[in-house]
Amino acid sequence: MLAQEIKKDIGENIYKCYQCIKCTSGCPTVYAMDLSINQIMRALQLGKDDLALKSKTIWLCTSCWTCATRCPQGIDITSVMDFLRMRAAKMEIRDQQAATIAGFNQIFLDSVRSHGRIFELGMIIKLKMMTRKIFQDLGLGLRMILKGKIPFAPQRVGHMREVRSMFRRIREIEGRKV
Amino acid sequence: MNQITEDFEPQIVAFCCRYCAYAAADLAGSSRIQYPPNVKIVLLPCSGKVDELYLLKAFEAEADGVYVAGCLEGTCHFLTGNLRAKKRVQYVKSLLDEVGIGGERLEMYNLSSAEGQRFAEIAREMTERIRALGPSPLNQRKSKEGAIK
Amino acid sequence: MNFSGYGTVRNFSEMKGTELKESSEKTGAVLVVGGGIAGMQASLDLADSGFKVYLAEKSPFIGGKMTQLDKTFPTNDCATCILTPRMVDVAENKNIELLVYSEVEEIKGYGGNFDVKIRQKATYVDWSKCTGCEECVSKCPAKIDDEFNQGLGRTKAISLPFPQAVPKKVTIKREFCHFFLKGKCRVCEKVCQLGAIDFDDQDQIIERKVGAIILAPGYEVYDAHHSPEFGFGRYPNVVTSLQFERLLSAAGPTGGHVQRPSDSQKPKRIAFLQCVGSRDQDHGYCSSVCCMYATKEAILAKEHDPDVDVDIYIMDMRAFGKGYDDYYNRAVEEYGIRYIRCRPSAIKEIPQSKNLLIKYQEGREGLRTEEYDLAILSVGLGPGSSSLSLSQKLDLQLNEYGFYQSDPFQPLLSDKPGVYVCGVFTEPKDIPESVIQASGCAALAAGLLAEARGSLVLEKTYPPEKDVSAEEPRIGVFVCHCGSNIAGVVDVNQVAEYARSLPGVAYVETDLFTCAQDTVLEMREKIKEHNLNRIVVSACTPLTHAPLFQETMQEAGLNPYLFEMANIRNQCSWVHAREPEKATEKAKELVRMSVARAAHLEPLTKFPMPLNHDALVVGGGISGMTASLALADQGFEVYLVEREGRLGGIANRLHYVFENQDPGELVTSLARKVEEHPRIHLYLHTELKKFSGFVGNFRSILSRRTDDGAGEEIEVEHGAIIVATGGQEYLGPDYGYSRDVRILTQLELEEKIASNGSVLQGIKDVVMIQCVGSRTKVRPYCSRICCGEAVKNALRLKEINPEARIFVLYKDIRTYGFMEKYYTEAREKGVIFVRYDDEHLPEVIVAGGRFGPKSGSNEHQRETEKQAAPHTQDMAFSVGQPEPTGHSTAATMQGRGETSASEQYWDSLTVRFYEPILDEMLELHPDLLVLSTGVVPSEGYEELSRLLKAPITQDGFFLEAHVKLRPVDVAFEGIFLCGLSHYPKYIHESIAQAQAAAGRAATILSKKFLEVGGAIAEVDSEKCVACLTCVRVCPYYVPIINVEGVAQIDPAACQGCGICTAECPVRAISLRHYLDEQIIPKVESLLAGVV
Amino acid sequence: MKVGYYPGCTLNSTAEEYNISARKVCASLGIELVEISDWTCCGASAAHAASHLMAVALPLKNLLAYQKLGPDTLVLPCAACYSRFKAAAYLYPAHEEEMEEIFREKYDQALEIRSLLNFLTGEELLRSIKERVKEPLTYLRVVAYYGCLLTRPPRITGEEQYEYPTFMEELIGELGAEPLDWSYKTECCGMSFSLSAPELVIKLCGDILRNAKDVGANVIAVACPLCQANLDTRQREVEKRYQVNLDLPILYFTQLIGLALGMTPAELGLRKHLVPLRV
Ligand SMILES: Cc1cc2nc3c(=O)[nH]c(=O)nc-3n(C[C@H](O)[C@H](O)[C@H](O)COP(=O)(O)OP(=O)(O)OC[C@H]3O[C@@H](n4cnc5c(N)ncnc54)[C@H](O)[C@@H]3O)c2cc1C
Ligand SMILES: Cc1cc2nc3c(=O)[nH]c(=O)nc-3n(C[C@H](O)[C@H](O)[C@H](O)COP(=O)(O)OP(=O)(O)OC[C@H]3O[C@@H](n4cnc5c(N)ncnc54)[C@H](O)[C@@H]3O)c2cc1C
Ligand code: SF4
Ligand code: SF4
Ligand code: SF4
Ligand code: SF4
Ligand code: SF4
Ligand code: SF4
Ligand code: SF4
Ligand code: SF4
Repeated sequence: MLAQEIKKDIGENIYKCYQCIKCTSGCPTVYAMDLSINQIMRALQLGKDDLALKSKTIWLCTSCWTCATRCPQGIDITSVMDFLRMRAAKMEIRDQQAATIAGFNQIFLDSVRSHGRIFELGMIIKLKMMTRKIFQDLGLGLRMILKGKIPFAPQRVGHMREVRSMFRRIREIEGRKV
Repeated sequence: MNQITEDFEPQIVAFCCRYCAYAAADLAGSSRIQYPPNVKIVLLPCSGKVDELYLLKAFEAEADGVYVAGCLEGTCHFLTGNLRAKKRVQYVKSLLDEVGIGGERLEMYNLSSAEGQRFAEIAREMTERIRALGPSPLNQRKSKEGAIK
Repeated sequence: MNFSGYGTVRNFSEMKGTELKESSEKTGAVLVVGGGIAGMQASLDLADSGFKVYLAEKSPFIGGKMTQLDKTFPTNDCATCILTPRMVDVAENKNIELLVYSEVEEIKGYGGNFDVKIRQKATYVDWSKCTGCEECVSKCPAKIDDEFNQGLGRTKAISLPFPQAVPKKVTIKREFCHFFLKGKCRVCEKVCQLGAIDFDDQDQIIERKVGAIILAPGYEVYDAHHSPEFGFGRYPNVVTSLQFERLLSAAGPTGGHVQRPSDSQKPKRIAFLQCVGSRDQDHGYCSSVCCMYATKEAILAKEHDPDVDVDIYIMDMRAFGKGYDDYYNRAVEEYGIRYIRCRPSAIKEIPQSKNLLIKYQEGREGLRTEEYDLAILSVGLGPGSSSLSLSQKLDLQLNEYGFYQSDPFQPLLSDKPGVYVCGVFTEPKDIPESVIQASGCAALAAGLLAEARGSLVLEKTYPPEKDVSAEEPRIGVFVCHCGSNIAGVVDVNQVAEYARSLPGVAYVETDLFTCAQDTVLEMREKIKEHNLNRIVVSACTPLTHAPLFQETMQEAGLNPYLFEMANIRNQCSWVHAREPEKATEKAKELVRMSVARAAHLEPLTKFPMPLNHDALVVGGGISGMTASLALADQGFEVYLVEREGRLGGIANRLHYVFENQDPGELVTSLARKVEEHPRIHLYLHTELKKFSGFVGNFRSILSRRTDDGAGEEIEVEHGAIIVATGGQEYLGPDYGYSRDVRILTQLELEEKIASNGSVLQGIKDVVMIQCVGSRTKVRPYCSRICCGEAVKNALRLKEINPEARIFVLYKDIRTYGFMEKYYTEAREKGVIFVRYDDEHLPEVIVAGGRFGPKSGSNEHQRETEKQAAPHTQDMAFSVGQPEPTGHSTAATMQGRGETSASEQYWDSLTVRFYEPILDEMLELHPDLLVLSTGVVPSEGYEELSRLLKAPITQDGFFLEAHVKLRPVDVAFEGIFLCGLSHYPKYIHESIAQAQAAAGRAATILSKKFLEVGGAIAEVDSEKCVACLTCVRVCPYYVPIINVEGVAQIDPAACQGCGICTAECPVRAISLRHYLDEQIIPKVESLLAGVV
Repeated sequence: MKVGYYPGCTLNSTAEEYNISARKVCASLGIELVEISDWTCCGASAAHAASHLMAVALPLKNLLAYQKLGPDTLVLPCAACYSRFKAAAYLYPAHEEEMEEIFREKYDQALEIRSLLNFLTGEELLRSIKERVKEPLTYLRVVAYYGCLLTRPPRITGEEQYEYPTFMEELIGELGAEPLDWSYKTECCGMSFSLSAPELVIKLCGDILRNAKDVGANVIAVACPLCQANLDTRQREVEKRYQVNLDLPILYFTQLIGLALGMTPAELGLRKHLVPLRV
């Protein structure tokens, strides 16, 4: 059961949730979610792990910490959302919007892995290719490039070897855990 | 007739229970809420002490208006006194109607001791009402004065 | 007469860790700390039963938080109406020394003998001179925020806290006074004609010796600034519930017009946010009163303006007290108040309109936004600002929340012998609970100090009364200027002149302040000098001032009933300030009326009536035993009557409470003490057969079943009676109870856990259903104990098998007060709570069919329950139910929507219920189904009610005289009640109430004589035709038809309302002091102009 | 005064003007910013959703570099980076062993990590800013927008005023502008969803921008490049969607300080904003 793993992994006890709905009523993006935040908590309490993992909700969370800051039971919901995303990243995501967000995260980390820093233009292009909506934000992108906001070339860090070895070791440790 | 009503200062007797109505009148005082001076209070332990006899005596003695004020319903200091009073007032009202004095010259009010404002309102309301009705038909004194003017 | 109230009596009180020094004499005085409703109650009870009381109150007035409330739930009694007379009683009681504006500085000594030092703060006003005329207040230039009105109004640096404040004296707040700040002003000093201002006033240290200390320092409300997401302090239209009380109050800053602060408009949409500063990670407890007070405030808002819409954002509606669910239901059904099950995250303000936006989600609905004109934060009850320093002075340990949490089996004792605790200081609670605890503390302190009872009380003696009956009226009229309060409007001299012309008036004077100390002294001389036999004071209100003048009369040898007041201030000069001539006319009329009545007044005496000092206690459960011990410890003889052959009642079936104590041990130890107590006469197998008499002198016949089956009758006389007949478990056929061995009640489960918990180790799935037999159409009340019981037992099951999955199906979880901690703990351990409502009741499917709650039947209980019981005895309890074929329970719980029909599980136990959060039906096959059955009254309650003439509620619980302020008294004087017979309650609450009942009974039993007479009703037996009208109408059941066949009114029991006098068709009853011949002349004199 | 400085990726790209103005302002206050030449990305906005270890390791890599460098205070202009650094420092003890395995070195946990805003609004610096104000911004009515990450969660940021911070308003007041009260100072703007879920950002920014307009602001002050980007670049779409006229320039607080200290708009990179500040 995920609830147990959450407790073990990040020390959050989701059973403490008494369904006061404070998290949901303050979440900035809940209106676009399929399950509300408290429903995610309930699903976890009832052992309906798939319901939580397959939800669009976890991807639409902006990690704004509103819920975690205000939960009367002090549950760090934001970290629970992170946890669920980590788990769900390995699964197929059907919802287009959720997939885009998940894809963005991946592209972001890829950028860090290969440049040490992020490369916006590259990311934008990759993201647009992934979602096949190249033209959607073109106007805005153009304006930003004109304003000199988006550089054409990636920044690079001097010692990329260190960065790569860091990523490698992280993968090793995580591999051991599973 | 018109003139009579204009110069007419009705005499009004208010039977007030000690725990709510009288205390509310006191509070109207401490809060300096102004109302016409026509109302004179008779203090009773409970509005339930109001006797039909008192009400009738007051009219007989030429009061132009009378009212009884007790605690809010359900909160009578003596549990049910104000409900008893209400019934009696109702009954005397019908008597007054029958004898032609008019039941509207008699009223029952309920208020809490924190309602100084309400006490003043009631005093105003009753004074206006009786002023509009004119002197009680039993009121020889006032009618005569009116006639002279 | 076995008189035991006074004198030296052996004391049997067993103190916790007794440190009492044996030899020393005890001091017959008690220090009460805190003058809220709790402290006042304790003071009055003690002072009325022979002890000297020092009441130390931090603020300059008594009454505590209740003074700020508008009305009070669940009766909607006006707080001022019920509180003001109490405050006056405290102030007038000769055995209470009021030390306001005072805090405890130091406490030394031990139970029986303490030395206390109290710091009385400087008021900068000589209170012996100040008459509270407020002339200074109107002239003081220093305007400050009005603390009493929660900052919603303004007041002055010198001020009276509020109009009805007791004592009615002004205080200078040094920190705001221009003189103290800048060295200039002294306006008040110039204005005060009594020279009461004293800028050199100093703090005083007052030292007193006391035998016991009662702590009742109350609470502070949560500071809503600490929840900035709600914008309190920034958004003008976000107010706290206490501020809203002031806005509702007719005496508040807006004169009772509900207005929103930003623009003084009437709000049309109001939101309440519950649990602000309660039930969260920083405040792990429930404040217990805010669900109810929000409901009250919502109802009042609706009554002010029926068009207003009120939404209450709430988690659980905690209406667990007597009549509370009824109140809640009315709020929903009659007033249309909407309860939204959501805790909003934040409040946002619309800049232009200053309206407020609240987002919420309910059920499966999406997020919605609602706009309000006014939002009210239901702030929690936190520890008092001085609780900590106070407890440190006594070396007492506060709990994690800052309250003093006492031992549940000794709820009113502190860890320090001789120090007792009550009110919100020990846990958030409402007014009745606070009053109950206070009376209980009084009983315990009286028990400790029994031998010193009466040693320090004052019995004031007056010179012999002059017989004036034969004299013609010689009326003295004292016309008061009240500074300029009266004289500024009314021509006082004209009034005095006029008074001289009235018949019967022998003396008239005018005074600057009639109530000033020296004037009062002179009045005594004037009475003698002019041989006055009636007094009329033409000044302010008799409600506050009559006692002062009446005492003066007594000192001058005049009967205090020969007194009358004309209220020419509150009812004349103050309210007709713009019409001075008319006001003067009216003042004359008022004086004329008073003189007319005074002429007909007659002296009245209260005469002593002997009484019996023994008590009868009916019911030998925890409540009955506790009450008996509390009385016997005070030195009274007690007859304790128990129907069964064994003491302990329902508690014999309880085995543990939250704090791990064993109720069984409690029962055993109480029973032992009862049996060994030389003053307790125990009658087992005995019931009350006949009952007659009046307070102080009751006569009862008990009937005892003897071994030979015959039975005997015993006659006892007693002065008071305590009803402690308890209650029992509801045992209806709901949810298949008695159809399947796996279906138990909580008590049955508790017995099982206690007898052999290990058989439960294999239990995997448990379902508990709450509100079984409670909160239904037939029994609409909440049984109060079952939520806690379920949580308690769930925790035990988790201890036995941490892996067990426990589902609690509930309507509202009502773990109020500190119990919330255990609700949290249960969830932490994985217990899952699922809400249901009347539209979605759980369903149980067993071999015999499908079952829901059986709430339709009309019987009070009985038929079904007793028959249902036997199966519990021969129940072979099997562990590990056969797994139902097909789905495993886990499988059913996991995937979504797998809610297949389940007739196929005929051999299994199935519970089907709706899960509202995910909006789906769930099905479980538990190993155990536990029904949280409620409490119903004991058998025979109706007979007992008839016998005692003690009324009962629709639900069969005995009715108290006044829900708020007389929670253990029965309307019929001399009868008291406690425990489950009053309403379901936990053990600690039963104990406190039992001690309270004993304390209240002691106020009667401890008297040498009952003072009877005065302004009470009297029957003229010549006129009475025995029509029974008075018997029917008296709200206190006083009149009876006696052996002579005429009505008789017991002077000790009559409350003096006069209702019977007005109803009697042949005018056979008269109310002394309000005789027709005293009232009618008053009316006639007004109108006729002459007497 | 010397302090460590971590600009973060965005300050080197989309939020260059924040970097420029921050450096200018610090220089004029006599603060020396010590930056490591090859800092790496802290992973803000994505790493925490992908891997616990990465979320801690990415900032930690930089912290390890700084702890060798000297100044014991590290300031971060970007609220997102600040949040990740704080979180990493907070979570470090729980992951100490793993981190040692990754980096073969220990973090001594002695660094004080502060946001640039918090740093510059400290008592002393605030006073020194006040003293240097040459051109009070009396023409500006400003709402301070903190966003989610500058103060939340308090457990990690250690911030006491996490729901309703006021230190930016204090600064604004000292600069001669009028700080306005409003309801959205810590609301979420949609953060990194600007690219991946722009519809969401438009809605969230819409709420924020409209409330700012309603309380009468003519500028929004920010301390985070993500906030700036969302509120600035999505403003046209918000106007279109809600049929309102906003025209609210989104300025970094450092730009406001710069203006008050007498620097020119061009110096402060104001031209990079899509919604221009018209004076
Ligand atoms: C908004 C609101 C509405 C409420 N409505 C209701 C209602 O409708 N019905 C109901 O039953 N209950 C209601 N309550 C609860 C009710 O107020 C309490 O139950 C009750 O006041 C408790 O009385 P108390 O005497 O224990 O405490 P308090 O009323 O707090 O009195 C304590 C007194 O002790 C004094 N004191 C404190 N410390 C010291 C010290 N060190 N030395 C000397 N004196 C000290 C204080 O000044 C105070 O006068 C409401 C509460 C709130 C907040
Ligand atoms: C189902 C249930 C569960 C409970 N669970 C808890 C819990 O978990 N924790 C907790 O703290 N409290 C609990 N309680 C409450 C607790 O049991 C009581 O508060 C406490 O036992 C005090 O009861 P009592 O003395 O008022 O009444 P009882 O225990 O009912 O005693 C009344 C006594 O009066 C006798 N009697 C009745 N009528 C007459 C008569 N006419 N003449 C003579 N004698 C008579 C009865 O035989 C009985 O002995 C529970 C109560 C019930 C019913
Ligand atoms: S705020 Fe916390 S307790 Fe409330 S529903 Fe959300 S997670 Fe549960
Ligand atoms: S952290 Fe995520 S789930 Fe929580 S309020 Fe913010 S967006 Fe919603
Ligand atoms: S004027 Fe004097 S007597 Fe009157 S209230 Fe003030 S101090 Fe008291
Ligand atoms: S001296 Fe102080 S209290 Fe007196 S009037 Fe002046 S400001 Fe008011
Ligand atoms: S649940 Fe408790 S704390 Fe919350 S509002 Fe109700 S009574 Fe108050
Ligand atoms: S289970 Fe009992 S205590 Fe809980 S709400 Fe129902 S009746 Fe009340
Ligand atoms: S009402 Fe009057 S007549 Fe009737 S019984 Fe009572 S006293 Fe007698
Ligand atoms: S005066 Fe009131 S209390 Fe006394 S007997 Fe008559 S009705 Fe009863």
